[in-house]
Amino acid sequence: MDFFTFVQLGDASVRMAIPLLLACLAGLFSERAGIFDIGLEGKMLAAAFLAAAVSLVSGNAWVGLLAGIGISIALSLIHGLASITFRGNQLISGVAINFFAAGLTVVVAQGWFAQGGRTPSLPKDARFNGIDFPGALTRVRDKMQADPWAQFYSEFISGHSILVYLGLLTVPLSWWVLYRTRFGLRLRAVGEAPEAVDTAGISVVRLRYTAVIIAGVLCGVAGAYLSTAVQAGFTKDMTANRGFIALAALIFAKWRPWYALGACLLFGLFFAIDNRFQNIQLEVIWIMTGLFAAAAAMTLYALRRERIDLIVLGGLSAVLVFVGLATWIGAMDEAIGATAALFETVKVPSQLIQSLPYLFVVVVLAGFVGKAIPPRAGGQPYVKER
Amino acid sequence: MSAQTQGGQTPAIELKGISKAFGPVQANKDISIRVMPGTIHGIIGENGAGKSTLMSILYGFYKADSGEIYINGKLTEIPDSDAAIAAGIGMVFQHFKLVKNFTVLENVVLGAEDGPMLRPSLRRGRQQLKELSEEYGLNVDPDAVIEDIGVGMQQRVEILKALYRQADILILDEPTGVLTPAEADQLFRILNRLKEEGKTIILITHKLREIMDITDTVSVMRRGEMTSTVKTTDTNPADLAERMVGRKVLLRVDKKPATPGEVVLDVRNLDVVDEKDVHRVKGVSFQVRAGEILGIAGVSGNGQSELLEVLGGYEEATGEILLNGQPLDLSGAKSDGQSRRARGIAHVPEDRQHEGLIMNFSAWENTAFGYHHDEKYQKNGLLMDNSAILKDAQEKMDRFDVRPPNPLLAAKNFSGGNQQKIVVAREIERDPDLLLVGQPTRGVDIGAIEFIHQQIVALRDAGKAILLVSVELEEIMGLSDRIAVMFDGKIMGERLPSETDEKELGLLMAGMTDTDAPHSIEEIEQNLAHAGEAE
Amino acid sequence: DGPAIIYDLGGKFDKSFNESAYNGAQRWAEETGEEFAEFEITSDAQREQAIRRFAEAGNNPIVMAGFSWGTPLEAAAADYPDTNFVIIDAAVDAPNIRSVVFNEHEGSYLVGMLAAAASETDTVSFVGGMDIPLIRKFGCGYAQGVKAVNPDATVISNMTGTTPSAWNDPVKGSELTLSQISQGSDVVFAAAGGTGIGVLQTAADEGILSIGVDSNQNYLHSGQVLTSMVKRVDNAVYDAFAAGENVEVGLNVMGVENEGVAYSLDEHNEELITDEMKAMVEEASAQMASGELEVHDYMSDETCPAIDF
Amino acid sequence: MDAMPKWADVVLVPVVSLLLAAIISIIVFVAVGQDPWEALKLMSYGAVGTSDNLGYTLFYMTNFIFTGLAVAVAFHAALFNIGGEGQVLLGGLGATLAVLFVPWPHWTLALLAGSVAAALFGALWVAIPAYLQARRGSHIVITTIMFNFMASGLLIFMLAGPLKPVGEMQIATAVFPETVHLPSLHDIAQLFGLDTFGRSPVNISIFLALGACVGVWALIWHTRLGYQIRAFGQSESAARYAGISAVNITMIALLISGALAGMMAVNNTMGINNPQLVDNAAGGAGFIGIAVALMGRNHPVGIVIAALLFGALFQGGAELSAATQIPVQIVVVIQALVIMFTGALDEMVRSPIQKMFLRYGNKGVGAPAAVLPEGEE
Ligand SMILES: Nc1ncnc2c1ncn2[C@@H]1O[C@H](COP(=O)(O)OP(=O)(O)OP(=O)(O)O)[C@@H](O)[C@H]1O
Ligand SMILES: Nc1ncnc2c1ncn2[C@@H]1O[C@H](COP(=O)(O)OP(=O)(O)OP(=O)(O)O)[C@@H](O)[C@H]1O
Ligand SMILES: [Mg+2]
Ligand SMILES: [Mg+2]
Repeated sequence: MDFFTFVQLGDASVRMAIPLLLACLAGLFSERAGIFDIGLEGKMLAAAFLAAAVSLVSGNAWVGLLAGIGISIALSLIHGLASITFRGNQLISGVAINFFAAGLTVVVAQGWFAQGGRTPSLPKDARFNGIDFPGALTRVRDKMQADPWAQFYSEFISGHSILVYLGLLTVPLSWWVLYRTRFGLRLRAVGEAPEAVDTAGISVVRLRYTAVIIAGVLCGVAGAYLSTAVQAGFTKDMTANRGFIALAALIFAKWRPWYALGACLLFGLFFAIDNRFQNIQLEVIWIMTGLFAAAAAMTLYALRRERIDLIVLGGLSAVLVFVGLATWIGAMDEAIGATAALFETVKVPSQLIQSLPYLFVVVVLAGFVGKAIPPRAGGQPYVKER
Repeated sequence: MSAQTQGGQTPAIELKGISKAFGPVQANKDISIRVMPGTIHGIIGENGAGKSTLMSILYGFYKADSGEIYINGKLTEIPDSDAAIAAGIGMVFQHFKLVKNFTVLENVVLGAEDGPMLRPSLRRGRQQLKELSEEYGLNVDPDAVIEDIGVGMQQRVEILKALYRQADILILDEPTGVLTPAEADQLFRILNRLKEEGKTIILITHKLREIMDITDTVSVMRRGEMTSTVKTTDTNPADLAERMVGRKVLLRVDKKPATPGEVVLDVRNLDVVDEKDVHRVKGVSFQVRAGEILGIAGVSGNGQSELLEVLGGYEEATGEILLNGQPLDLSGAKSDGQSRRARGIAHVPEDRQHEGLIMNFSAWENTAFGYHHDEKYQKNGLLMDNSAILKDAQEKMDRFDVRPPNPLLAAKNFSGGNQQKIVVAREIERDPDLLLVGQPTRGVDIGAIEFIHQQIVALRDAGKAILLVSVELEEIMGLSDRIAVMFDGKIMGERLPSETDEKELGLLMAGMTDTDAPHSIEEIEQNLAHAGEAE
Repeated sequence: DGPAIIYDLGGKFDKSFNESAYNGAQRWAEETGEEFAEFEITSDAQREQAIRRFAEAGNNPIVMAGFSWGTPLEAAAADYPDTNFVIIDAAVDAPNIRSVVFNEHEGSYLVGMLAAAASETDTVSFVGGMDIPLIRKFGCGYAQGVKAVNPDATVISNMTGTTPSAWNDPVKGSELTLSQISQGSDVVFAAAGGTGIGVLQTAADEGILSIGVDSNQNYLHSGQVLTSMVKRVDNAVYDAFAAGENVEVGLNVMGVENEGVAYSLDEHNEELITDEMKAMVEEASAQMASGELEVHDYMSDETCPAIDF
Repeated sequence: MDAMPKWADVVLVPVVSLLLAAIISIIVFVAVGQDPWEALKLMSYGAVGTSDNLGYTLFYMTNFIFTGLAVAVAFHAALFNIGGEGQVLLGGLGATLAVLFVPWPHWTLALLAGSVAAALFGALWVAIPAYLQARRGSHIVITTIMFNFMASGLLIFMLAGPLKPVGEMQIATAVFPETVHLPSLHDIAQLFGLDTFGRSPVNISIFLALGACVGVWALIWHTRLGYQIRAFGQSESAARYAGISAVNITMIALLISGALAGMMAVNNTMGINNPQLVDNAAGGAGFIGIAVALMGRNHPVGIVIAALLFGALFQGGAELSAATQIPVQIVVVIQALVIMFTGALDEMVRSPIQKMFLRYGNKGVGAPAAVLPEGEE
């Protein structure tokens, strides 16, 4: 891979990371205040739809953005009503919001535009377009010829939509709010010990609603970004589980803003790879080495634990070994002889590449990247009278 | 604010006709009380009498259903804690309200910040905290994180929080429950200082001696009502106890001398290290014989709970435990509560609500809890015999006088004492070789205490071995045939109840071994403080 | 009653052949002033139900667009011998079914030739929608056409995905195009439904040529779309509707010879297609019609001589 | 706080919640310009109007019973298995492998083999999330959602690759051999001289579903395992005291849950008119299972009722979308409302009802006579 490919990949990673980042920070504010929010996905989706629809109708992407934020806040308030006021199960409320958004966006889009549950394509003016910095090259073919610095400047720095730059700014802003303001102190406290906040004379309910609304705003921007900056219009289920990946990134980031940036960029990279590299070819021997090494590592880990670990991880290892061997045997069709087959290149199934972010989420959650301790009062309604 | 209260004319606090119900439970009934400024006012009452509820109402944590609050003679609405703080009230709750992963400074400043920016608030907070600490001798490190400091220290933080908010009225709900005697003494010195400064203090406690020592007036609550208020100088402990319970109290267990038999439980060199790598139990050895009750005394948090958990099969340990001469597995991997029960160990856990019972299960299901593998509860090899369990439950509940004797009722619908009876019935009726009992009468009323004690003694008389863990010295003294004292994970010594007294046990609980030379008061206090912090 | 059309998953506004089918039906309705029944399914379980629903309601003929209808149609059609069915993109052998299939490989071959002729970098590319044999058939024909003109040319091929959402992912289409451009491609053929919108847009932005698909998409970026590989699903539907209840049954192959597939030439791309290029493809078309030139159909054996997928 | 008789909790509260969901649904209908009364008529015709339509309703009900039971079993252990969708897909893969290549001589054998394989694959697919939950505390909700995605990737890899007949376009397996087709209720009814259910795919596996209900009922309330699952679900600390292994119960409850979800695939692959495995074989049933379990209060009887309701909704919704411009996603909206009101806003409904009972209702704490030994939640 040459330098320019790297730059392109980085560029795409940033673009793909922004919705994750915004959603992740939304989750951060919410969870830091003690409200789990698996409805990030639904809020983004609803915002994506309304932002696209309103941009289209008004012809102004900013108006669309406001509409997206509005609907996202509305859903946040429903979540707040269920989990703060009525002390319901926060997971279930989040699931309901996800379904609600998934269904309603299509129903309303159909009723409004009659195009099978999507909005018509947005014209250029109704979108957030890339901003070209002074002196930046805009065409790939020009950039390819340019020197590395110009490539970096033109591709990586310049050319994103305003929402990307704003999105990146929310990271230091969130950090500042959390750690340098009174509100941040109280927010962090209410997710850890709401009773301490309550007895200090601060309203837990108001604080939590505020957090949930902030989450709504951020999800709103994330959704609008997807439909009016990344894509030109809304399509059914277009958030593609970014809300859940954002939650995993949040855990990976240990509920901290700067870490969240790193985690989201990493996931953005996965998306970029999936988008860009269709035909990843690998030599059989590398595939086998990778799979066998993973199997061996898991088995070794399991051997030192209990029987259950051995059963599950051993079984998984067996599957990996089987896949490795199957690849090898499959390659023998092409090559003559077992040894030659080892050096045959095979295409990594695109489904596997697409599954990488999800696979990585599981690995992250498995805690192989460090133990993450969630806010202590997270997920539990604050009940002072039983 | 306390300026115009000369002559004790205007009470600092006056409550009129406060009532509060939690669903069907009437926690406070038409309560009225006056507290004069610059005094310490004690409140006593049995568990569940409504003391905490009343104070929480005064502090705006709960809202009263009816009634009025006057502060310094002025009718004051206290809808939330913010209003209470504004009215100059500070409260130290029975269960601390601190953010565990915040520093002391952050906890103190929380809710009393100067402005929207944090740093100026913290700067001023640090300054003020230093002054307050010096003024009252409340030594705390402002940058220490709460979860790293002991309970005594945490309580100081709570008091500092109130003082930082310039409280003139300070409410303390059972502040000494978690303190060692030395820490309690220090607390009382501080309270006296505050009183001298003209602050008004309300102190809730179960310890009559504390009431006698420090308060000026005392109120007694019973079953949600305020039964009487008297000057402390006009009363005595016996009188107070009678007012509290409503009848003469004579708490003594009736039992014959023990006739110990074979060694049933033999613990040798037991060590427990918990998940946080804290060494909880350090090389403990002891024996319990058939037909004998061994009581383990100690300030809570000195390894007794862990000891019970290891014996109950759900904590790992190293060392050796023999039951009837056969070793128990201590690795945790091959042992659990099930295998312990199979070996004839029954266990009345310390926390009935979270361990002993499933609150949402009905009583009959709870009577099989832990014993659901028992042969008599199975049918056809595959299914549980629910009707057999139900029948069994009914019998147990009748025998143990559980009220109401309805096995279909969910456990959560029984009062604390009756819940405990269900647990005790289940464990004792199993006819175990060894009964582990943790805090059998915590939060249980006097009638039930008597009954439970009788049952434990009856089991002993039937020739079973009993290991009793309790933080109530009275209970230990009254029930045990032998007493071992734990401190900091070690057994400091063993005594016969007839040959010792509370004073000697108290010294052992503070870490004085048998061989130690006579001690200075300071040394004892230091050790006691340490015992408290081990929690 | 009148004719009916059932669309495949993805719906009638998929910017791909469902939409093309809808356009054909719509054109018929406008011209005749008559009405037709239609239905968009949303799950596979609904297929047979939908067919039966219309058959029982007396609609005739019943047209369905998409290869997935093969199995359910085969099962249902026998129960309604008096109803005629039309299936597009699949061949079902039954006395009351008309099967319309297209020689997409032939049309793709033609646009491949044009791509090779227009390319300056000797590198051209293909963006497929969902990775199914049908799309590979497009790609394989395209690659053969390219190689026929310039045996040394490189053909880059990417598929958008393996689920139906691949038909509607313009962003990914755009990303893939960018990546192909950085590998040197200067003509890109999008056979990807709605995804193709992103491909054509990016190609226009980046100043390379693109090739549209299904309907004539030359107008989308006038002067920057080299041509379109038109596949007249709309005609197939229109013809079936026009024939009415007595629609002819049996297999109907739509190829270059009967203008079922073709390359498009209009005012938007006339400057891009030189006379030489035009002569070249006309000759190839004639050879195909006469059987002289045989383009390999990927679906016949799932292999392609010109490119590896 | 048991001021409320049991029947109010089990029947009244869900019914009121459902009414609220219905009211909001009506508002949604009005908002998208649909006469709700008309919609209701269309939907009820679609759901039960003809015996054919009823057959479809029952077919969907069969699916939802399986996924509803799957969610419920996990709920009893306080675990939220949101991965039914993926487990169904894997179950489909299992059933397919078991019947596509083996020439079973009779459908009974195929049903047996298919069910076992489907259950096994469904269980295996949840094994890793279960293991991670049990041993590493990884949140089951997020891991199972991720596994849904990977399941779909894996299935498409199989369907577009190894399992796809050469030259076929559809992302699907070949149609299963004739001998493994499950008899439809239509076929069975014909044996008794009845002509019902038309060509609807409702088939013998509806009895498998009902059998599973009985099985789950017995498991949860009449076996040691069920007792332990419920105890663990109610109180982890108490379970620890009683020697109930958190790891084992978490694993076992989730494996059972996954197996039940996987078994749904029997209905959806072997039971349909052209038995084969297609790419979106789950069709959202995994998610509907959540609503079914919540509404059915995690009890098999409630689940059957809720599954019937959702089956009718699903089938009626299809009819609605065929007759109007309303997309079937309206069903997802209604489903979301049901989840919201019966699951998360439970307290909103319960506490006023509870207050009412406190004020006017029976004074005693609980009405023992109405409580049966097995029925508790
Ligand atoms: N939040 C609550 N919800 C419901 N009931 C409560 C609540 N708090 C207290 N109660 C009930 O109110 C009654 C009074 O409780 P309270 O805590 O005031 O007693 P207390 O006198 O402080 O007892 P203790 O000495 O054990 O602290 C008890 O019956 C208790 O169960
Ligand atoms: N939080 C609560 N929720 C529901 N009911 C409660 C609650 N607290 C107490 N009760 C009920 O109120 C009644 C009185 O409870 P309380 O704890 O005051 O009993 P008690 O008089 O202290 O008896 P005991 O000494 O046996 O604990 C009991 O029937 C109990 O079930
Ligand atoms: Mg209290
Ligand atoms: Mg009590």
